[in-house]
Amino acid sequence: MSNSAKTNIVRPYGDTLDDGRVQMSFTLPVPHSEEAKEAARQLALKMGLDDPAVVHAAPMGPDFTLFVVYGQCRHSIDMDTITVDQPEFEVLDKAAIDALIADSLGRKLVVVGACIETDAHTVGIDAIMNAKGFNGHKGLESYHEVRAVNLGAQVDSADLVRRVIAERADVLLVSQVVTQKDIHVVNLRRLRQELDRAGLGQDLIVVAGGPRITHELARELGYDAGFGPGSYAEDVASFAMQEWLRRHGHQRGRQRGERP
Amino acid sequence: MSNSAKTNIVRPYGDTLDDGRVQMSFTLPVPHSEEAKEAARQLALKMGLDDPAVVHAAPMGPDFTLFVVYGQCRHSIDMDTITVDQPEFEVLDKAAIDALIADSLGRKLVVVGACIETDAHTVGIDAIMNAKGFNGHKGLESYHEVRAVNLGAQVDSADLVRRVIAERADVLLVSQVVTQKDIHVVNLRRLRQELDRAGLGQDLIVVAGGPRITHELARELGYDAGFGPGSYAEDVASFAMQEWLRRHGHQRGRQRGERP
Amino acid sequence: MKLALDQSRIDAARAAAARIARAVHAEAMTRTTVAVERATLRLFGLDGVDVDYVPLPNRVVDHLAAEGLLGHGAALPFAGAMLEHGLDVQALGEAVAQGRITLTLPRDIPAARAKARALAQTACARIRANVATREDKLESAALQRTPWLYLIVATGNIYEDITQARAAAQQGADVIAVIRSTGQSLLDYVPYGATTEGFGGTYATQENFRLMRAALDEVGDELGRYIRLTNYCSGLCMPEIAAMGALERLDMMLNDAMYGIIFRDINLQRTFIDQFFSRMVNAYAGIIINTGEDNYLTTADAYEAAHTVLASQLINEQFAALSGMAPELMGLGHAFEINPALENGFLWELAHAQLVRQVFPDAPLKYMPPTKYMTGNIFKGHVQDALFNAVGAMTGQHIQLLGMMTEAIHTPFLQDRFLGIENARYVFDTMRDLGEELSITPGGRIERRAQEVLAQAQAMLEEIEAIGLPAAIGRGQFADIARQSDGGKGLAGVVTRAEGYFNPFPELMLPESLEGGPA
Amino acid sequence: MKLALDQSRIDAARAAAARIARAVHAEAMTRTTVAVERATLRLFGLDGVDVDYVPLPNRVVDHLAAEGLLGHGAALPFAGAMLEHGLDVQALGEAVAQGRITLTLPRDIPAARAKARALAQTACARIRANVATREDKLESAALQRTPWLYLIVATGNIYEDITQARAAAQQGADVIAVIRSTGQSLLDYVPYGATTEGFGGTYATQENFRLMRAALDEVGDELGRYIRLTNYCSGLCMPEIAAMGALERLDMMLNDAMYGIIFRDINLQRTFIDQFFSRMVNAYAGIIINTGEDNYLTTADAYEAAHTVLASQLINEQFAALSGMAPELMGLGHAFEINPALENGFLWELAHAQLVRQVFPDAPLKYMPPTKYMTGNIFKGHVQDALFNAVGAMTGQHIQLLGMMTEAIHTPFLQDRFLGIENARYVFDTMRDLGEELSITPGGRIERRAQEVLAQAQAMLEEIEAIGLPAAIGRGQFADIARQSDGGKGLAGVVTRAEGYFNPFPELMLPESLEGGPA
Ligand code: B12
Ligand code: B12
Ligand SMILES: Cc1ncc(COP(=O)(O)O)c(C=O)c1O
Ligand SMILES: Cc1ncc(COP(=O)(O)O)c(C=O)c1O
Repeated sequence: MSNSAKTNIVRPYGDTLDDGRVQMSFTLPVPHSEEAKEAARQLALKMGLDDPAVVHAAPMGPDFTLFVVYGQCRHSIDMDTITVDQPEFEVLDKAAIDALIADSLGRKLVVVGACIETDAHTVGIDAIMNAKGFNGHKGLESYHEVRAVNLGAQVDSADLVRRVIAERADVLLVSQVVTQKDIHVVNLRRLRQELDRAGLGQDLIVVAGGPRITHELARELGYDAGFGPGSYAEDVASFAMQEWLRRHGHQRGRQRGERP
Repeated sequence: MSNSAKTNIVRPYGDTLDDGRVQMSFTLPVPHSEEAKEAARQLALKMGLDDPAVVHAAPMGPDFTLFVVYGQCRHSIDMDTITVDQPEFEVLDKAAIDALIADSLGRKLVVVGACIETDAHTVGIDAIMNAKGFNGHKGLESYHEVRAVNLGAQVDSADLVRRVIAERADVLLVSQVVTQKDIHVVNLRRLRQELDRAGLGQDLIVVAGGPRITHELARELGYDAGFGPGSYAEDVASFAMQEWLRRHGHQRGRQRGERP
Repeated sequence: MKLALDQSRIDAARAAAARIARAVHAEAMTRTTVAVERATLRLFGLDGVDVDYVPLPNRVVDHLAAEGLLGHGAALPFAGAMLEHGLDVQALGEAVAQGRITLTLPRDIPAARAKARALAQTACARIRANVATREDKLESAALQRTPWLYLIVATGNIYEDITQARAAAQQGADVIAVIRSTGQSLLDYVPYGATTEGFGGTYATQENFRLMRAALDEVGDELGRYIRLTNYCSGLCMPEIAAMGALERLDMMLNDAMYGIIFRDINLQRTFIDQFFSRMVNAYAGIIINTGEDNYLTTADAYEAAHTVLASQLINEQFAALSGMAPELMGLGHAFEINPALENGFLWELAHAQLVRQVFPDAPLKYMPPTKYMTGNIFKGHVQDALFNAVGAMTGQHIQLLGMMTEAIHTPFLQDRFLGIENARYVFDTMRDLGEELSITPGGRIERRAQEVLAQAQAMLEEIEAIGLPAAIGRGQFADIARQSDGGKGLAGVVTRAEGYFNPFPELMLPESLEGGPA
Repeated sequence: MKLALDQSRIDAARAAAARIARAVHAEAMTRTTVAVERATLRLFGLDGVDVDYVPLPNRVVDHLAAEGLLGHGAALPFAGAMLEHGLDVQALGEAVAQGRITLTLPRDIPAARAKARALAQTACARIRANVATREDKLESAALQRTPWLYLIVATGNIYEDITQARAAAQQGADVIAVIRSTGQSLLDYVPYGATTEGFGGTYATQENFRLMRAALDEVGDELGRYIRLTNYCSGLCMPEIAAMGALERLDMMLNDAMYGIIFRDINLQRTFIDQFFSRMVNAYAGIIINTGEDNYLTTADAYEAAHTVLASQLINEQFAALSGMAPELMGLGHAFEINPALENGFLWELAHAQLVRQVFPDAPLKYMPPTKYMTGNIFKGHVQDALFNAVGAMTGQHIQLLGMMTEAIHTPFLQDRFLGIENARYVFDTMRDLGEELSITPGGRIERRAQEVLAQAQAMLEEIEAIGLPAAIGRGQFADIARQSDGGKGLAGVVTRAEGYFNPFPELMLPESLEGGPA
C-alpha cells in the first residue's frame, strides 16, 4: 500500500482506501418484516456503520430473521498503538533445542501433556507431543533430549498433578478445545488451583494451548504461556527451554516469537 | 419467540436469547501479522462487540489481510421505536385496479417508464411495465385501463421530460440500478430538476425504483414513492391510483402496503 | 452411477466381520453390566432420583452389587421383592434406596420370573405403541425425500434447544439431533429432569427426551411433516439411554460398537456387553442407529484410513445383526473428511461414498460433513459443505448430517443451521437426478480407488479375525488410537453372569432366529 | 465426459451461420464508419486531445466528414497531407484540429497510398513486437493450467484498480479485466489520459491501458507468471479500442458482433462494420476476444433461451473468421445462469457447457458465472459460484470468469475477489480429473437436453438465414430485445465508401485467403 506509508491509521478496505466497508450477518429474534429490516439497519448504525444497507433479509421460521448488512465503518485503528502480548522466545529447530537441553540440563527435559477434565480433543496435544507431529513438524516424542509423557484425553486435574509430581516434570502442557460457556476457563482455573495446592508454583513451567487460547488469556489464568492454532512442537519447546534458562539464571537473546 | 413477548428490546441472537452474536468480515490494508489480528479485534471492540474472536485471518497478497470475526454485540434495538417510512396504499389486484381507473378517470391511465441516463438495466422496469411481468405477476402493459409506454434503457432526462409531456402521462416510473459512487442519486436529482423546470411538479405522479431505492430515499429526492426489490406491477399501480385519487380529492381506506 | 466391484471380496470381508463379531459376542454373553441391569429396571418403569440426585436405578443396582447378587441380574431379585412386599416398581425402588428393603434372590424363582416377564411385556407394549404412533404419523405426513436433512442442536439448554429445533424444522430439517454435553458419556448414571446447563451439548435425560419429542411432534403437526429425533446411545449408560429412547419415541440413536472404547476410553468388555443390549432395544423400538466411523477420520487421515471405515462398518453391521437389527435400521456412518487441498480429493470422496452405498444397499447410510478441515474461514467452509452435499446427492446417501460453516468455531447458531439447510436444499434439488445421469468411467481413477479401499478393508478384517478384535483395537487399528481390554473406564461395572442369570428382554425383543431370542 | 451429438446438425448449423455472416459482411464492406477511420488514424500514431479535451482522431475525422471526404477513408487524405506539408502524424493532426490545414483528396494518390502503407507497416511492426513480447513472457512464465482464473476490477479509479489487480494477481488471478465505466460505450470518442472517476467501472483510455499493463507486467515478473489484461472492445468506439489494445499489448477484449446492438442500442449497421475492423486488429494482435452471449441470459431465461446462445456463438465464430481470426482466439462466451430453484438445473448447465465445449473444440471458451440469480445472500451466492466452478472443472472450460458472492450488491471488493479465487482453486483442484472419470449416461436427461438445444439452435439459424440477421434482431430473437436496422445510436457515423476508398490495414492484417487481404 503506497498510500498507507503516510499514516498508520487504518480503516476497513472495500475497494478504495479508507472506504471503511465491512460485511455483517446476524439474526434478530423477530419476524421478517420491513420493521425488522429497519431494526437491523439501526443496529448497524449503532455499531458505527454509516450508510448501512440491509442487502438480505430472510425469514428463518416465523420467529427469526437473518440479515446480511454492508456498511461503512466510522472507526479506525492506529497501528502504532497496537501491541500484542506474545510469549517471548526465539524459535529454534529441533537439533538446536536438543543441543540446548543437553548443554544446560545434562539430562532429558521431562514434558507431561494432557487434555484435561471433560475435554477429549487430543488431536491438538498429540500434534505437539506425539512423534508424528503435525504438518511435517515432528512432535516432542521424537526429540532426543525430551522425555514426553502424553496422558491423552479427559485427564482429571488432581490425577494430572499427581502424575506431574511422579514424573518430576519440568514442563506441563495442557490442551483445551471445547470453550462453550467458557468451560475451558473453568477447567484451566481448576488445574491452576490444584497445581498451587501441590506447591508446583515455582519450578514447573505450565503452558496452555488450544484453538481459542491466547497468550493473554493463559497469562491471566496464571499460566506461563498460551499457544493458539498453528503452533508446533518447536515453538513450545523453544519457549519452554528459554523460560527454563531464564528461571535458572541463564541469559539468551530474547526475541518475539515468529513462525519460520 | 415466547420470551420476547415480555419486552420489545431485541439483540442479535446466536443460539441463546440476547447473546448478541454477530458475524463480521472485512479487510484491513495491512500485512498479515499478529498485530493485524489485534487491530481487527480492537476494531470489533470499537463497534461495540464484546469478546470479539478473530476466527480467521488470511493474507491477501503482501498488503492486505482478510478477517472473519465473531463477537457479542452490546447494542440493542427497541422494536417499539421502529417506524418505517413506506408508501401508503392498499394492494389491489389487476382487476380491481382496472375497475378503479375506469370508475375514476373514465379513460386510460398513462404510465411512462424509463431507465434513465447511463443506466441500461431494464430488467427491473420491464418487470413492472411489460405485459410478461415478473414472477407470475403481469406487468402494466397487460392492464386494460393502462397505457404503458416503456422507453427502455439509457433515456436522457431532458428527452424523458419531453416525452412525458407529449404522452400526457399521469405517472412516470424511473428505474435506477447502478449505484456506484451514488450515481443513482445524481441521476434522480437531475431528472427531478428537469421535471420541475418543465413545471411537472403538480399533477404528475413520479415513482422511482431499483434494488437500492428505498421509499425514504425517493422522498428525499422529491419523488412521490420509492420501490425496492420484490416490487410488482400491482404495487406500483395501486399506489399510483390511490395517490391520484388523493390528489383529486377522493377518499379511500389507507393502509400500509403489504405484499400478498 | 455404479462401481464395478468384486462381489466375492465383499462377501469375504463380510464373512470375516461376522466371525469377528460372533467371537466377541460369545464372550460378552457370559457377562452383564451395571448399565444393562439399570436399563432393565428403567424398562420396568423405575425412574426418579434420591435426595442426593442419584437415580434410583443406580441405587438399586449398586445395592444388588453390594449384596453380591448382580451376577443373577436385577430382574429376578427385583420382581421377586415386588411380589414379596406387594409394592409397585417405583415404591420398591424407593424403599431399597432408603434402605428399608434389602433385595435377595427370590425364593419362588418361577413366580419372580413370571412377574419380570409381565413387567417386560408392559414395557414392550409401550414401545410397540410408540412404534405404531411413529408409523401413523409417518403415514399421514408428507413424503420425505432422501437424503433426510439431519441437523444438530447443542445449546446446552433444553428450552433453547427446543427453540432452535423448532426453527430448524420450520426451515426444512427432517431430523433433529440433540448433542450431549461434553463428558456425559463418562458419567455412570443418567442425569434427571429438564436441564439447562450443558457444555457443547445438552444432557441426555428422559425428561429432556420427552420435552423435545413433544416439541417436535407439535411443530411437525403444524408443518404436516414428521420430524425425527436423535440422541446419543453411547458412553457408560448406553443401555439405559436405549431404554429411555425406546420409551420416549426417539427415532435414531448414535450407537456404535466401538466408539466408546476408542474415543471415550471406556472399557472394551463393558462396551461390547452394553452395545448388544442397547441395540436390541433400539431394534425393537424401530430406532435407526448411527454408527460413528466418521470419527476415525478426525484423528486418522481420511485418505489413508478410508478402509478402516469400511471394515468398521462391516463389524458394526454384524454386531447389529446379532442384536436382531434389520439392515433398514443400520445407519452406518461415514464422512467427507479428505483434506480439501488434496488434488482430486473430490474423486476419492465420490469413490468412497459410492463404495459404501453399494456394499450396504439396504442401510440408511449416514453421511457426515467435513469437520476436521473446516476452519474459521466460514466462506470456504460453506463451499466444502456444498461439495459434501454434492457427493451426497450423486451417490444417493440416505441421511445427510448437514455441515455448518462455523464448524471450527462454535456449536451451531440458528443462522448457521438455516444457511446449512439452504445449501443442502439447493444442491440436492439442482442435482436431483445427477447420479443417474453420470456413469463412472470403467477402470478409471474413481473405480480403482474404490477397489483398492475394498481390498484393504478385506485384508484388514482377515487380519483382525486372526488376532481377534480386542487385540486389533489394542494395536490402534482404528483411528490410530490403541485401547487395551482391561483399560479404560467402567470395567468395575462388568459382572460375570451367575448360574440362573435372567433378563426377560432378549426373549421378548430378539427375533427367533437369534441366540437368546424366543425358543 | 462426452455427449453423443449428431455431427451433421453441427455442420448444418455452422454452414447456416456462415451464410448469415457472409450476407451481413458483404453489405458492411460497402461502407465505413467514423470509428473505423479514427482507429486508422490512431494506428498511424495520432493521439492526444485538443483544448476542449476532444481527441484529435475525432477532430480529424469530423473535419473529413465536414469536407465530404470520409467516404474515401481517412488514410489517403491524411497521408497525402503529411507528404504535402512535410508534417509528422501528430503535428498534422494538431494543425487540422487548429484549423490551420484543410485536408483534401491527395493529388498524388499512389504516393499517398504508399505513405499510408508505410504508416500502417510501422503500426503493424509495433503490434508484432507486442505479440513477440507476450510470447517471450509466456514462455518464461510458469505454465498456466486451464481454466484461467479471470477476475474483474471495477473501482472507477485506475490507480485503485491497479492496487486491486496486483492483489488479485498475488492471490492467483490469471486474467484481469478492467471493467468500463457505465455509459462509456455510448461515447463517440475515447476519453484521454489516466482517469479516476468512473461509475461501476473505469474509463478505457490508452493511458489507463498502459498503466495497467505495466503494473501487471511488474507483478507478473515478481510472481513468475504472465497476467493477461482484458478490456472492452465494444460500443461506439470499438475499432479505436481495438487499436489501442493492440498498441498497448492487451491480451483479451470483450468483443461481440451483436452485443452493442442489443444491449446498448447501438445502430446495427454501424456495429457490423465496426466489429469487422476491430476483430481484424484483435486477430492480428493475438488478442483473444470474449463474446457476450452470457448477456442474453440476463434478460431471457437461461433454460428457455439456451439455444440462442449457441446460435449466436456460431454467428460470432463466422464473423470472427471473416476478420481473419483463428479459432484459438475465439473466446466464445456462455454462462451458468439457470434459476437455482429449478430442479435438475445443474444437469442442464452441465449439458450446455459440454455441448459448447464439443461444438467449439479449439476455442478458448469463456464461461461466465451466475449473475442474474445472485442475491444479497452472499452465503448462498458463494455456493452458486462453487457449482458454477464445478461445471467449469467437469467440462474443461478454458477461461473461467470467477463469480463474486457480492454480485447483486456492489462491484467486487478486494476480499470478494480473494474469496472467489479461493473458491475456484479449491473446486478445480479437488475436481481436477473428474471430467475424465465420469461419463454421461447415453440417452439420459443430460444428453437429450444437449441434443435438444443443438437442434433448436440449428432451426433458429436456418430461420435467421431465411430472413437475414437484421430482420432476426428486429424480431427480438436474441435476449428478447428487438432492434431495428435504422434505429439506435451512431447511424450518423456510417458512411458509404466512395469509389477509391482506401484503408491500408486489411491488406496487412488479413490472411491471404480472405477478401480484402493481400492479393
Ligand atoms: C476432531 C474433533 C472431535 C473429535 C476429537 C477426536 C480426538 N481424539 O481429538 C471427536 C469426534 C471425538 C469430537 C467430539 C466432540 N466435539 Co469436537 N471437534 C473436532 C474438530 C472437528 C477438530 C478439532 C481438531 O482436531 N483440530 C485439529 C488440531 C490439530 O487443532 P487444535 O486442537 O486447535 O490444536 C492446535 C493448536 O490449537 C495448538 N494446541 C492445541 N492444544 C495445545 C496444547 C498446548 C500445550 C500447545 C502448546 C498447543 C496446543 O496446537 C495444535 C497444532 O497446531 C473440531 C472442529 C474444528 N474443525 O476445529 C470440533 C469441535 C472442537 N468439537 C466440538 C464439540 C462441541 C465436541 C463435542 C462436545 C460434541 C458432543 N457434544 O458430542 C464432542 C465431545 C468431545 C469431548 N468430550 O471433548 C466443538 C467445540 C465448540 C466450542 N468452541 O466449544 C467444535 C469446535 C465443533 C463445533 N463447532 O461444534 N470432536
Ligand atoms: C442483468 C444485469 C446486467 C445486464 C442488464 C441487461 C438489461 N437489459 O437490463 C447487462 C449485462 C447489460 C449489465 C451490464 C452492466 N452492469 Co449489470 N447487472 C445485472 C444483474 C446481474 C441483474 C440485474 C437484474 O436484472 N435484476 C433483476 C431485476 C428484476 O431486479 P431489479 O432491477 O432490482 O428490479 C426489481 C426492483 O428493484 C423493482 N424496480 C426496479 N426498477 C424499478 C422502477 C420502478 C419505477 C419500480 C416501481 C420498481 C422498480 O422492481 C423490480 C422487480 O421486482 C446485476 C447483479 C444482480 N444479480 O443484481 C448486475 C449489476 C446491477 N450490474 C452492475 C454493473 C456495474 C453493470 C455495468 C456498469 C458493468 C460494466 N461496467 O460493464 C454494465 C453497464 C450497464 C449500464 N450501462 O447500466 C452492478 C451495479 C453495481 C452497483 N451497485 O452500482 C451489478 C450489481 C453487478 C455488480 N455486482 O457489479 N448488467
Ligand atoms: C457413536 C457416537 N457416540 C457418541 C458420540 C458423542 O460423544 P459423547 O460420547 O461424548 O456423547 C459420537 C460423536 O459424534 C458418536 O459418533
Ligand atoms: C461483449 C461485451 N461488450 C461490452 C460489455 C460491457 O458493457 P459496455 O458496453 O457498457 O462497456 C459486455 C458486458 O459484459 C459485453 O459482454
